[in-house]
Amino acid sequence: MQIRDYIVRRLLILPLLIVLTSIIVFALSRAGGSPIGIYLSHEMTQEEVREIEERYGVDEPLVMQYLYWAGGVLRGDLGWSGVAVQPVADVFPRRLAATMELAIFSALLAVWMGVKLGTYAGARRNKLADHLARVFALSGASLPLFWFGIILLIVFWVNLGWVSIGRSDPEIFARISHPTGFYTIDSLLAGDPGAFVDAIWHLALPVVTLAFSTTAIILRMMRSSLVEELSEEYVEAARAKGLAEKLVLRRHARRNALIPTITVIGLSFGFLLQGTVVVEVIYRWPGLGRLMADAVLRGDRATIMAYVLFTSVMFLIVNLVVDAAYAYLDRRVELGA
Amino acid sequence: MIEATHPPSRLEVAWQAFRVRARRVGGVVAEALKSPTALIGLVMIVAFILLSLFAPLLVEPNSPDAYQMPRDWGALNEPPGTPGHVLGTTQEGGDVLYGIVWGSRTSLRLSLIVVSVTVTIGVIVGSVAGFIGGRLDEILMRVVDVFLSIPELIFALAIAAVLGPSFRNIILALAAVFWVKYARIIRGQVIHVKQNEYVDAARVTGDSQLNIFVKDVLPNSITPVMVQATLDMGNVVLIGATLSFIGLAESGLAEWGVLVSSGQAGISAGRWWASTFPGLMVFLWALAFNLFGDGLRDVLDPRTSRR
Amino acid sequence: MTIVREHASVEAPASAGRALLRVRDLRKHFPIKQGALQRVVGHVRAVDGVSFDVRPGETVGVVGESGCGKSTLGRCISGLTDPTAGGVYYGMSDEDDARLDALLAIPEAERQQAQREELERLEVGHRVDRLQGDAWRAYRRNCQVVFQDSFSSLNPRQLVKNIIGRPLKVYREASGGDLLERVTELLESVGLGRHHLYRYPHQLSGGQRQRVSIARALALKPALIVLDEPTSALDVSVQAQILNLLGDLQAEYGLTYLFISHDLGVVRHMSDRVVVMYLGEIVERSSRHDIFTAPLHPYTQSLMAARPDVMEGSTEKGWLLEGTVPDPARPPQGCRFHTRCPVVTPLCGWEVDDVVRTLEGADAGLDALDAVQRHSPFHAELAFTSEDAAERLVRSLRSDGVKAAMRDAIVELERTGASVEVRFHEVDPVPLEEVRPAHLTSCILHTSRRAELDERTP
Amino acid sequence: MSDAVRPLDAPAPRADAPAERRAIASVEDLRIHFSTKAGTVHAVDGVSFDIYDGEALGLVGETGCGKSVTARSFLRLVPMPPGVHAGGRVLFRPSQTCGACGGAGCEVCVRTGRVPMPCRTCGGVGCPSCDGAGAEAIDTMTAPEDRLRSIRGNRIAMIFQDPGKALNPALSIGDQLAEVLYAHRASEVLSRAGLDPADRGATSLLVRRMAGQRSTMAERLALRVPGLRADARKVQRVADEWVAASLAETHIPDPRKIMRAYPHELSGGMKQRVMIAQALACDPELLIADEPTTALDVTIQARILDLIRELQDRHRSSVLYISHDLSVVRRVCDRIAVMYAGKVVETREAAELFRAPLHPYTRGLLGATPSHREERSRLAAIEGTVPELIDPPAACRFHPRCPHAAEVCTTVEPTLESPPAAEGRVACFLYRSPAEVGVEPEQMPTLERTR
Repeated sequence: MQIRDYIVRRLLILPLLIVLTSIIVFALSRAGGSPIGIYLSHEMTQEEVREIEERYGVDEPLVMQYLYWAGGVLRGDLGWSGVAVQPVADVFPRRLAATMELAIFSALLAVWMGVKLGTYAGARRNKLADHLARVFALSGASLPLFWFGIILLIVFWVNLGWVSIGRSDPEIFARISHPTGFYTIDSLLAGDPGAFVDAIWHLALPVVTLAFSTTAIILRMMRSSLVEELSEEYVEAARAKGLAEKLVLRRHARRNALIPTITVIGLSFGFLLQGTVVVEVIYRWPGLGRLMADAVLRGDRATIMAYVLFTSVMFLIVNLVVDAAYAYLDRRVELGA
Repeated sequence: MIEATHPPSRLEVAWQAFRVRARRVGGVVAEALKSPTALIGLVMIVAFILLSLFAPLLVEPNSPDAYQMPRDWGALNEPPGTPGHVLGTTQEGGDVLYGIVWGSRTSLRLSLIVVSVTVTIGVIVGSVAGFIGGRLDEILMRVVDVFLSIPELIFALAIAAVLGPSFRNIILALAAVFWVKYARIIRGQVIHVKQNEYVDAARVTGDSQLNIFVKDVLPNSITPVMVQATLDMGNVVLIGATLSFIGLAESGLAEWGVLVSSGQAGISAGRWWASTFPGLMVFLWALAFNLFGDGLRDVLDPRTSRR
Repeated sequence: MTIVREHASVEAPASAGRALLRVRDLRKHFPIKQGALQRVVGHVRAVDGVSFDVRPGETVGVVGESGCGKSTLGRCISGLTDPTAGGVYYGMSDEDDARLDALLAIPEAERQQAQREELERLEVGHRVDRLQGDAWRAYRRNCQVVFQDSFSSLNPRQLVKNIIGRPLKVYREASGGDLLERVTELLESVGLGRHHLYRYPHQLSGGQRQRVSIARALALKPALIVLDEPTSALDVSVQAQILNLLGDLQAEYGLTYLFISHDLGVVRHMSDRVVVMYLGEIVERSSRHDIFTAPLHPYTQSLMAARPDVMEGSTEKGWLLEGTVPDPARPPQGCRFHTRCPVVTPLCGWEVDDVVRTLEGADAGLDALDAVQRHSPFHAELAFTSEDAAERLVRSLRSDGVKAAMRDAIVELERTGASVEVRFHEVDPVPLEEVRPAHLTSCILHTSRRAELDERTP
Repeated sequence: MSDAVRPLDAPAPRADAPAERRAIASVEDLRIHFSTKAGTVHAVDGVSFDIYDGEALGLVGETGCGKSVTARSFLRLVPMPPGVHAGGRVLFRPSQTCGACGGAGCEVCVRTGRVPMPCRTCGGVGCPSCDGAGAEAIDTMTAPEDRLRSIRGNRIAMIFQDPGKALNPALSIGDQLAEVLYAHRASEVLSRAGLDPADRGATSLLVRRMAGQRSTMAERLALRVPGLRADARKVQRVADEWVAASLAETHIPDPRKIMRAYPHELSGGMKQRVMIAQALACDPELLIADEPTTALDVTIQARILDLIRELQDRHRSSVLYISHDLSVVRRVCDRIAVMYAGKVVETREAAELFRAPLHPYTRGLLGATPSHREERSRLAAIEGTVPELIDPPAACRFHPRCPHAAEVCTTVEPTLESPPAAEGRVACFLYRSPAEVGVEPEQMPTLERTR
C-alpha cells in the first residue's frame, strides 16, 4: 500500500472511531442516574428542566437520544459541570492550557531523555550502563505516580522547602496578563523574568513526576530497537566501509532505531494524559486532570463524559499523526493488513 | 542400541512425553532465572504471596471484615516505632502495618481476578478475530481500536466513577479495560503463526480446523500473552491503587492506594509515614512482576527483547 | 533402484496413458489491492494456464526462477490453494479424461445442457478443489507435501513423535503403543531412529528435520508427494543424502513425485520428465533427457547457460540474460519471454509496454512521457511533454539501440506534435505445441507458426 | 537493451602468471572461537592461506565451516564478544602504484602495476616487524582502530550476501556511496572541487567537516545558508559525479536516477550492483565477496559473477570469494581453498582441484553435487553430519565421515602439505608417507581401503 493511501485510509476510519468512542461515552452517561442529569444545574427552574427534557428527547428511543446528545456536543453543549459550577464548555479551555503546559513540557523532557539514555544504553549492550538503564526502565514502569509525587513533595517541599505547590505564586500571577494561559509563555510575553522563573519552578516537580515513567518507556523502546538495528547487516556493512564508529551509530543505527520509537512516543502520550489526573491532584495543579478527579469523586457525569471524549479524540489524532510519520519514515514497512 | 522389544505401554509413552515437556518448561523458567533481576523479581513475588497467604497469622484480622482497617481512635497520627503500631498510624487511627499486610491480600485478589478474566476474554476475542478473519475480524478490531483510543486509566476511572465508588467497581472497570490488549496481541500472533508452513502441513494431513487451531496456532501464539499477563499482574495493582488513591474505593479499606490517599493530607505537617510505606508496597509489587515478566520475555519472546 | 524411468522418454497420447493426476489449464491469480479503499486494481498471474499430466511412479520436475509460479502450482495441486480457473483432476479413468478434454475444448458459451451436466459430474467427482467428503479425504491422504523450510514446516512445540504420528491419528490408523511402533518404523525408514522420538524440531539438524518432514509425508502411504524445494535450504552433502533417500523411498513404495526446484542440477538428477516455467506459464515440457540435452526454448537454454556447473568449467560459451523478470501482474504479450529473449523474432509479441521499457532504459526518457492512450496492447498513442522528446523516441525506435526484431514488428510509427502513435504487429497468445515426440514448447522458432515467420523474412 | 545477450567471455586463465607471486594477504594459523552458553565453539581453528596479487581465491565450505568468520577477519568485523581472537594473524600487505611504470605494468612490478608499500619500521630494508620482507604488513586482528578504519572500504572492501540487508533502508543510494568517498577520499574530493584541503578559513572548516562527515546538525543547517552554500554544493557535485561514475562502471543504466532511489525501490540484482559499486568506489586492492549471488535468481547470478570478474580485471584487484557452491567458484576463481569444520583441508589451482580432487572431503563434495550437464545415477553422499565445533573430533576433523579413515587419522592432526605429484596443498595422510608421520604403514589410510 502506498503511504498516502494508508494515511487516507486511516483518516477515513478516524471519524468512525470517534463516533464509536462517543457511543461508549454516551453509554457511560446513561449507565447511572437520570438521562438528562448531565445538563442540569442546581439553579434551574422546573420550567428550564422541562425545556431541556424536551430538547434532548428524554422520552424518545435511545438512538434518538444519542443523536440529540451528539448534536448538543457538536454545538458545544457538553452539559453543566457541577464541580466547576458552570457549563463544561466554558470551564474546559481555561483548564486545558494548564494541562497542556504540563503535558508538553513533560513530553519534551521524556522524549529527549528517553532517546538520549536509550541510545547510550543500547550502544553499550550488556555493560554496566545498560544494566542500570534496564533497572531504571523497569522501575519507571512500576512506579506509582501518586506515590512518587508525594515522595518528591515530602523531600523538596516539606523538608527542603525548595518548591511550592500550585501553579504559580498568587502575587506573580496577578502581576502579568495571561493571553495564552501558558504561564511560561505569558511571562516571556510580559517580559518578566521573575515570573518566568516562578513558572518554571512551579513546573519542575510535576514535570519530573509526569515525565519519569514516560522516559522509562521511551528509553526501553529506544534501547531495544537500537540493539536490533545494530545487529542488522547494514551496520556491519557501514563498518566495512570504514566509517567511524560514531558515524555508524549516529547516522545508521540511531536514525533507524528512532523510527519504531516514534510509535511508542505516540502511545506514551496517552500515558502522559492519564498521568496528569494524578499529578494535578497531588500538586494542586488547576488543570483538566484535577477537574476530572473532582468530577469523579462527586459523580459529575457531564465533566467526566466531556473529559473522556476530549482525551480520546486527542489521543486518536496524535496517534494518527505519529503513525503517518512512522509510515513515512520507515521505508521498509509494509502497510496494510 | 538395545531397545525394549515389547511396544511401550500408553502410560510409558505419556510419561516419556511428559518428562520431555516438563524439562522444556523447566528449561524456560531456569533460563529466565539466569538473569539476576528476574530471580529477584520471582523472590519478591513469592514473598508477596506468602505475605498475603499468612496475613491472618502476621496481623490479627479485624472483625467482622478483615479487609476493613481497624481504627484505634486513641492513637491518631502516631509515628513509626510506636509500640503496637510499628509503622505508625493514619489520621483515622488506622495501623499502617495492618494496611500493608492485608493490602497485599487485596492486591493479590484484585490482580488474580482481573488478569484471569481479561486473559480469557482477550484470548477468545483475539483468536476468533485472527483465525477466522474477514468481516468478523474487521468488526472486532474496530471495537478494540475504540477501546484503545481511550487511555486505560482514564477509561477505568470513568467506568468506576459512573458505576459508583467501590472496590468491586474498580475490579469491574479494570476488567472492562484490560482485555483489549490481550485481544490485540493474540490476534497479531495468530495471524502471524497462521502463515507458518506447519499450519499448511497440518492442513495437508487433513486435520480439522479446530484441531489445527488448538494444536498448532494457539500454543505458538500464547507466549506473548503470558508475558503480558505477568506484567499486568503488577500493572493492575498499580492502576487499581491509583483509582483508590483518587478516591474510588471505600475509605477505610485495607488497600495501599487508599492508605496513601489518607496519608496525603498529613505530609505538609511532616507525617510522611502513612503515605510512604503503602506506596512503596505498590511500587515493589509492580516492580516484582515487571522484573520477572521482563526476564520471561527475554526467554519466550526473544524478538522484542534485549539480545 | 528399480524405478521405472524408461517409460518417461516417450509421451504417449493422453488417452492411452494412465495419469495419476491431470492438470488442465490451471490458473491462479492473486488480487492486487490498492488505494485507501483497497480496491482490486489487478491480478498477479502466478499460474496462468498450465496443463500437464503426472503418471504413477514417475517424478515430474518443475523448474523456474523465483516468482515463476512453481510454488503456487504446487500449492494448487496439494489442495492448499483453490485455483482461480481450470483445475487439478485426480483419479480419472482414461475414458473420462478423454471426455473431459473434449468437453473443455468446447467454449463455455457453446456447451449444451447435457455437456454441461457431464462436465459438472466429472468436476465434482475428480476436480481436487471440488471434491467433498470421502473423495476429498481420499485425495488428502494420497497427496502429501514436503516443504522447503524444514524449520517452519514443523510445529516447534510438538515432539517428533507427535509430528509424525499426527496423520495416523487424524485418520485413526493407530494409537498408543501401536502408534509409537508405526512412528518408529517411519523414522527408521528415513534413516532416523527411536532415540529421535522425543525430540523437538529445534534439537535436530536441518537434514534431520527434513527427514522428519518426509516421514510425516510418508505416514499415510500416499500416492503422490509434492516436494517444494525440499533441499534448497540444505548443504550440498546433506542435500545428497536427502536426494538419495527420496530416490530410495520412491523405489520402495512406488511413490510419485512432483519435484519443484530452481536448481537445474537437482531437477536433472531427480526427474523423469521436466516442466520449465516462466512467468506463470509452461514454456517447455519434455523428458529429462530431451530437456537437458536438446532444449528448444531459449529460456531453457539461457537458464542452463546461466547456471554454473560443477562438472564443467567456465570455458563454455553461454548466454547471459539482461534485465529482470517482468511484473507478473502485467505479463508481456505473445511469448512472455520476448522481453529478454536472445533470439527474439518480430512475431514474439512486441507491444506498447516494450516501448515504455525502452524509455526506462534510456536516460530520463520516461520522465518526458505524459500519458499513454492504449487502443490495444499493440496499439497506442504516447503523449510527451515536448515535441523534442517525442521525436527522440521515434528516432530511437528506428535506431540500432532497439532490437531489430522489435523494429521489424512496428507496423505504424508516426509523430503528430508531441504525441507518437505506435502500432505493432498483433500476435495471439502462444500455446504449447508438440514439436517433437513428447517434447512440447511454445517458442515460435520450433512450432507450426515458424512458417509465418519464414514468410516474413525470406 | 540492445545487447540483451552476449556470449560470456570466459575468464582468461592466467597462463602468464609469474612463478613467484606476491601474497597481498596471508592468514596465518588464525583461530577465532565463540563463547556460547553451551561452550566454546572453535569456529576457525588454525586456518592458513595466502591470497596472491591479482588472483581470485575461492574459499569453499558448508554452513558453519568458518569461511564467513575467516572472511570477516580481514576487516575485523567479527563481533567480540562473543568472538574471541584465540591466536594467529591476518596479514594484509598494502601496495602502491609502481614507480617504475606508473601503473602500466613492467618487470619491476611483475606486470601488476603495483609494488608493495615499504615497511614503516625499516623503510623497506627488512626487519623483524615485517618478517624481513621489507614490505608493510598490517595484522588486521590487532591493528589500531583508526589504522583499521583506513583500510576498511578503502584497501579491502566487502560485498555481502544479501544486498537487501546490507544497504541501509533509510538512506538513498547516492548518500550511501558518498559515505565511502568522504570516509577515505575526503581531501581528494575537496581538491577536485577546487578547494584547498589545508585552507583554515571558517567556511572551509565547515566544508571540510562536512567532507569528513563530522558535521553536527547545526553545521549542516549552516551549510544551507546562501553565503556558505556554494562550496558545499561544489563538494557535493564532485562526490555525486564520483558516485555516478562508480555506478556506471557496474553497468547500471541511468546512475543519476538510481542515486536518488532507496534500496527497497531496486531489484535484487540492481542492489547487488550498487553494493559492488560501493565496494569498488575507492579502488581497493582486495575485494571480499561473501556469497554475493546466493540471494539472487539464477539468471541474475551469472551476470553478477561476470561483472565481478570484469571489474576485478579492470581494477587489477584480488578477490576472496566465499561460497558454499563449488560450481560458482569454479566459474570465477583461479584458486580454491576448501574449508571443513574450522580448518582448511585443501588449497589447489581451480582447474586442478576439479580435475583431481585430493582430500576425501573435497571428493565427497564434488560427488554430492548434482549436475545439470551430466547424468548421474546416484549421488555420492557424504555420510554423517558436520561435527559440533564445541567439541570437535580429535586429530583429523573429517575422520568420522571419511571413507578412508585409518588409525593415524584419529590420533594425529594432519597439516597442510604439498602432495607428491600434484600442485597445491592438502591436509590428509593419504598423501603422506608413514615415515614422515612417524607411524607404521598399516596405521596409514590408503585410497584403496574404504569403510
